[in-house]
Amino acid sequence: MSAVLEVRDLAIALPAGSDRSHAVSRVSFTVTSGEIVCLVGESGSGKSVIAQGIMGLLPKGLPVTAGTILLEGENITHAPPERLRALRAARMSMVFQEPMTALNPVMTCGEQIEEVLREHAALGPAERRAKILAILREVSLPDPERIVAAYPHQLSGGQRQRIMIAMALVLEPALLIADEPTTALDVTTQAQILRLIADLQSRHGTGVLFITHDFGVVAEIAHRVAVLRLGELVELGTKQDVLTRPQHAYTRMLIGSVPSLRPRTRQADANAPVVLSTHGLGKTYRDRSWFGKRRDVRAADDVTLEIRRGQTLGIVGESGSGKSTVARCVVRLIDPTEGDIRLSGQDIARLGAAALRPLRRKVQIVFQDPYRSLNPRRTVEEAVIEGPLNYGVPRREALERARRLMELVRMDPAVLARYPHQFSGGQRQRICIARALAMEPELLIADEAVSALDVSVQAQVLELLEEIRERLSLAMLFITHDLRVAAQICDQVAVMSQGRVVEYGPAASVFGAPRHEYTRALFDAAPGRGFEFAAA
Amino acid sequence: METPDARQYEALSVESAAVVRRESAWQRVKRNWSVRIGGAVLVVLLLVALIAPFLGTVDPTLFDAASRDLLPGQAGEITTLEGETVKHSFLMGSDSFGRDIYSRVVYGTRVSLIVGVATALLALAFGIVLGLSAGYLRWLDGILMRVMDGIMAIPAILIAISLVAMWKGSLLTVVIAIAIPEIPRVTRLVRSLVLTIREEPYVEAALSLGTPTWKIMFSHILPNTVAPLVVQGTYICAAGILTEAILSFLGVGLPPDIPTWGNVMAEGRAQFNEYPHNIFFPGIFLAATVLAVNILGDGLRDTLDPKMAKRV
Amino acid sequence: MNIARKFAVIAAVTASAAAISGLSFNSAAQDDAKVLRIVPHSNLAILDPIWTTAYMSRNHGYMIYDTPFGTDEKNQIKPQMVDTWSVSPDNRLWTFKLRPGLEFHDGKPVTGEDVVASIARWGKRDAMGSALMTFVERMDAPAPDTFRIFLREQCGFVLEALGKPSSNALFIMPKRIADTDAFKQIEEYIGSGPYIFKRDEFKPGDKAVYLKNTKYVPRKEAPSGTAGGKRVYVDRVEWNLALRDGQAQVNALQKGEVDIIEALPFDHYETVKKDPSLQIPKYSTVNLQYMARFNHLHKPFDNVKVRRAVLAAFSQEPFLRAQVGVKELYNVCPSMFTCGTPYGSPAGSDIQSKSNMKKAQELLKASGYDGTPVVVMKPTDLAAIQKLPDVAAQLLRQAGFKVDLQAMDWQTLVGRRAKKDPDDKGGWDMFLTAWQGHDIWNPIANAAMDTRGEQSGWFGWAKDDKLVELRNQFMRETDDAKKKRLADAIQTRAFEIGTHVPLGEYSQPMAARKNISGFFITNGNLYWNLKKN
Amino acid sequence: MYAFLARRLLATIPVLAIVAVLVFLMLRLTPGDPAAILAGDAANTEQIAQIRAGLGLDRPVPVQFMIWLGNMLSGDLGESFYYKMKVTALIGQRIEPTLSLAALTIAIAVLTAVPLGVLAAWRFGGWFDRALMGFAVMGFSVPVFVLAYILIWIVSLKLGWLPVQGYRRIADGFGPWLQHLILPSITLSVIYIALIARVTRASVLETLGEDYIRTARAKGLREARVLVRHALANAAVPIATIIGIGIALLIGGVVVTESVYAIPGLGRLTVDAVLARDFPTIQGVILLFSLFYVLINLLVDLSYVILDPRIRY
Repeated sequence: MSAVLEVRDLAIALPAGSDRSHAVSRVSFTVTSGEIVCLVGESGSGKSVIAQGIMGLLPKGLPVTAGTILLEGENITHAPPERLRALRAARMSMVFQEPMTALNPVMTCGEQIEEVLREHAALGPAERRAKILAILREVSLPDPERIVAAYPHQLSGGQRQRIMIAMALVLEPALLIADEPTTALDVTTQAQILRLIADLQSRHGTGVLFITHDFGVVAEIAHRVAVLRLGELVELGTKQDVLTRPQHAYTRMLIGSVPSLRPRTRQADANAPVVLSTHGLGKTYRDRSWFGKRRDVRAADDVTLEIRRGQTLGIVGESGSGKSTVARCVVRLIDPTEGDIRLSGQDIARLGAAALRPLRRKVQIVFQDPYRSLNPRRTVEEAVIEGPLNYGVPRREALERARRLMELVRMDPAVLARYPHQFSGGQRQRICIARALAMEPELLIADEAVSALDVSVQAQVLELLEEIRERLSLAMLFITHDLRVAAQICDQVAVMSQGRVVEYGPAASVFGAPRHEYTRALFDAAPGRGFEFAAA
Repeated sequence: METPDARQYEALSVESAAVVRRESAWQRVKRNWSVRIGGAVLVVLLLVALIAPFLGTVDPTLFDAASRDLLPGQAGEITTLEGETVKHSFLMGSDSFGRDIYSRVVYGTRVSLIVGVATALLALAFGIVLGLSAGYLRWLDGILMRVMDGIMAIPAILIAISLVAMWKGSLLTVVIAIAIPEIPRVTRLVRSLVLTIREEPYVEAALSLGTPTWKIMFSHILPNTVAPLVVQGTYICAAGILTEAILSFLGVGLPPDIPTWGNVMAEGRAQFNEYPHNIFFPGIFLAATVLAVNILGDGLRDTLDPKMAKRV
Repeated sequence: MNIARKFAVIAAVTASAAAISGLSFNSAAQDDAKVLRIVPHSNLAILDPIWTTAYMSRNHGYMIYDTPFGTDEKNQIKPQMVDTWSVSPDNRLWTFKLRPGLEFHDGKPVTGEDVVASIARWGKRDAMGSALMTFVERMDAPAPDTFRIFLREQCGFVLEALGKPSSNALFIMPKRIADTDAFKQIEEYIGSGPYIFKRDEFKPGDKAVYLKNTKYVPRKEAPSGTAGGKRVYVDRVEWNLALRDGQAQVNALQKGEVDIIEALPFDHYETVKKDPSLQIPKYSTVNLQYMARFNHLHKPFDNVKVRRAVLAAFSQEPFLRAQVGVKELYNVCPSMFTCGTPYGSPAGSDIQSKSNMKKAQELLKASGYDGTPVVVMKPTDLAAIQKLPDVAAQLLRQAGFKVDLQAMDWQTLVGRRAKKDPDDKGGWDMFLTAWQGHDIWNPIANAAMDTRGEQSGWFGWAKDDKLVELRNQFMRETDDAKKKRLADAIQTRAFEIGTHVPLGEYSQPMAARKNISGFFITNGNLYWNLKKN
Repeated sequence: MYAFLARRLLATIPVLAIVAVLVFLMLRLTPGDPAAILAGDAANTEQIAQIRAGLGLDRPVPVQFMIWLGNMLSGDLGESFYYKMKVTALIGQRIEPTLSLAALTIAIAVLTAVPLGVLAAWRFGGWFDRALMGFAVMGFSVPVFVLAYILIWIVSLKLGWLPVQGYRRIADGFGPWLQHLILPSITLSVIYIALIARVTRASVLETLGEDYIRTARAKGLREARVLVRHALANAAVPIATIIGIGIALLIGGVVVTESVYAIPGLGRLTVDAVLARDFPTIQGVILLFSLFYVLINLLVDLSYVILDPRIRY
């Protein structure tokens, strides 16, 4: 076992004026052939910077200021660009997070792989083609002939990531750097890709540096784990050691924040009044054009759900399953095409704007993207009091309420005068929650409200939501793709697939004994499901 | 095992958010060199326009046939409206009427700035109203945008030439004629901004907060169109100043007795080979002004609306 | 690829490379020495010189048509198509015999009937022609080479009319074309003149092409004005109608891309004079006259005292100096008729010529002028008169008028001056223009002196019965001395009532390459007798 | 695809109809009397009225519009008031110079601007980038006629390399044609070089920040290939768009350039027609330009399909 990659005391500077002087400093680790080393850290920890540093792809503003990088014993820290170029793809390759954007959309997949061969190998066209088809088969892509001629947008996310992997491995490099390669994928696809990487790695003896923020993935794939915090390596060890016996407080905190897949048990009052129910709810998008074929897309179909006061209904599903469509229908941001939505008994599915207005107050929503949920031109105060003012609450009272709410979401009321750009994602999400609560709603919808947050922040926001639900006896509709999150917060769970609810029931029974095949597949795919993390 | 305090780390992540924390737009604008240079030149020009009578100028319409075609710096005489003949030094020479080019250029600053700014304001005002209507009232959208397509399809300069040629050439008509072809462009910009912004989660949030449509338009959507519109406004302003000069050059601009740079150049072009200063001086002022406005616009774009670079 | 073809390709490449580099500059021009390239003073749009008075159409007419009589450089009427003629003792029957060898471009001979039809059509359009027609009883053509005019009473200007050199000159067309309604434009351009119009090469706004009429038989006399022999020494004349920017015209002339600029902008006079490869040929003895015209229908110029104040304010020198600038090209002329022609005289002109601004201010104060703004129309696209309105505005202001100087292109001005509406409804008070000497050199031709009020043939609609009467007498008079006295009286009266303001005379320089010779006094723009070496 | 084409072609009809109505109204509801202009200097009021009747201008505006519309639908743009020629024939005479000028200008502009823009993006922030962007802003700021005079003065008069004015038909030989056209085209192309270079730079700059560029570099590709095959190819759609807009805007520049260089093209025709109130000609030319604009837009839209395989109609 030789060291494919050796990083010693690496330091990479940040541009002047940043909040810290170095993106990473004093980072040392090795990757030996046939080994998967996971580099774990939250956003801003510098893990991607390390990957780029190794590849020699750092932007100008981020120079390597100290340390050495050895690739198969060769010092490439300050190697000339030509040398680095020759090594890339041939000896070290990289796979990126977003397979859609990482592939050139205007070139066929075949061309993009061929480019690597043209650049680094002296092969004839026929040989190149044979090699391309071979690698496509190796990454288990069906019908390689067709794939070669296909453009990236004609493939699914998983297929695209396979193309990326094929491209990275076609020259059998010694080192593969995978930078969050599964983050953008659905959980079932993620499982397949992880398996593929592990397979190929063991078959070819490649050394893999795997970058991720997801401890489930770490548990799934890593041999060794390195934990980064604000550019510094705080812990390095085997998977078992780090995940079950974390030494550093930060690691402990992170691992403690990973929600458990085991559903929390809480006695739900089956007789609490129903706040919202949908019956046969459906939404069909109609693509109309003058001459083109008419295409109907059924985003939601026959969705029947109910939420009781003080309880949380989770809708779980992969992207495109229709879960957000349901949420948006319930808030009436879009108009359902069929079925009804009963809010405290009244059907609001087809109410006109005027009739709907008084009822809007009762249902509030928190969106996924904390950066786009607040109007950048309005202060926090204006955002929080806007709703109450709309419903005739006097300004002074609304302000008073806003201050109380800021405390409720654990923020200093003094920040009310500030603008959204002065806050972090977690803080913004708190503000959004306060804004929703200012309406004194009966139902709070969280549409992937914690998905964009780092795991530690996610844990806090989840905790906050739970606390608020309890204190205010709110009904909550919680939309998420993350089974772990759902397990922690939901009383009832609805699993959606292709617009339909395939399984619906109390969280304990859905998680404990999934009946539907799809649900089972989903659970099987959850990374690190068999792994017991150190308890928080 | 001790329980790590999560809150302590929330504080940490606030700090790291500072990496991406943006300064306020105004701070960024103020620090931008393009804005500083462009703005400074414009301030100087504005001053020149305001204090034109005190800059050693004479009435720019006055002429004296005895002082025809003087070279820059030559002295000559000029007859006032009262019939007095006074000595005058022609800093930038005189034209073939015997008018003082320096005075005409300095006074021309007024007209050019007014034309540029008025054109931009007019185009923006109409564009905003029409664009908001098209973006928000779907029933109006189709017909309105078809009309806009129609106007866009007519070459702008031909609209301007036709309108000015057929109406009496005055400041108002010139401004209107230059502004009309710009309106569809602003309308399209506003409409596309509205269509984008209305999909933003914060607009949806406002909707679920029960905010009435008009209020959403004015307090959520409109303020977020300001940055691109300001940038667009500067480009219209620059284009307006240039178009005015071109109209004057083609002989369908402001009345030639109104001193504008375009008029001075249009009259001077007949003698370009012999007396290039007739075109040179107003040309420098025109190019400098348009340049300053463009640079200002680029600076604003870079700071306020970086995505706009592609739209030009 | 065989050798020949290869060679051809190489040759073509070399040739085009050479052409691009500018070495073989005139390689494309066919037989340059036989082509005369002229930049006319304006655009040629209307090809019917009877239908319009536009000088461009007249010049076009002289290229392809011939006239029964011509006016020579001394302003004498001389026969052109006519060989001999006779007048009956009572001066009422005029008999003309055409000279032999006249032939239209379509090969048909010119007959008396063609002439009669042409006179009839011309008589419906031309000012002098229609004046003549009021005398004509009938016309006929008793023989193919003869035509006769029967008058009701004797008429003093039969030959002057038939030999009228300027718009509308009497161009002779084939009868079938001359029979076209006088108010519709003709659609065939067949004349018997020295050039043949190349219709398929005519591109309005681009170029007009004329080929030498090889069958044309010129008169024996030397060319003089529109009279004399029209000999052609080039194969082809091209009018460049696209080149309208003054500087560009001079550039093109200096580079030899054109041979003649018909109307050299005054600004470039000195440049051309200094250039050894260029010349400024003398082609005219009769100058042009600038004129300011009042609108007599509305305030303030419906008041004769106000008009006289303007006469006093408008001394000619400022106008000439500003507009022309070149001393040798202009002269002050206190006459409403062209100075240097028979009726040119200072009679009655003191109000303008011996006046000054102070006098004007006093006259205006005394006139009861109430401050009504004077709308002065200024054309922006005619270099030859563009500066006059600015001078007028400045002088009017100095005299105490309020002035509204309105700029527009000449075409708009032409449209607007036909309006009789008051100022606030799109009317006007004053415009300024230029006339070729021959068009104003006597009281009949001078349209500004037609004072029949709204029936007048020209814009401004001056009304004065006494002047109408004097003019009628002049028309009937045949005695030259009496005519002269009547002309003086007419001018005196015109100054008294302020029909218009003459603003002095200038000569419009023409510029040509040195290698063009054969210029003669034409008092217009005529392109025969020219040689290119 | 064909459905798209058919739909787009159909969609041009209302646009052209709107143009037709707008132009017609603009002309008829403004002062200026073509009859008076035609009548010449010495015509009196009655004669002008007669001419007006002859042109059909005495009829109510809606009637005039219907007549014109009817004729237009049968392919007849009417007869020029001023030149007494079919407008279609008139346009036919003038279209070659304008198309030549436009084509050469665009060719020069694209061939210069795109490489410059790519280089500037590649060297973002460097001296070349700054110089090019400086030039680009200058290009926007100098009026085309000033540039024309300066170029004529230097290139034609002082150096004597090229003719100062005029146009030669391409049928008279390619050499003379190019010789007469090159200076006007360069004059006119400056602003488009500025425009296209800016957009190319901005688009390439944006694509250079994309993930697939990182991928391409991680693949060890040469910089030239990264720039052309990956960055430029992906920036092609906005560049094509701006070239399309540029062609449409070109018309305005053509008017001025044709005036200065005495090129008998459609631009000059329009200015002359406007000045002469030659309504049929103005209407005809503007309709033609609008049609041209619409077709260019259509072509640009179609080019997207070639430039970006994700776009399907």
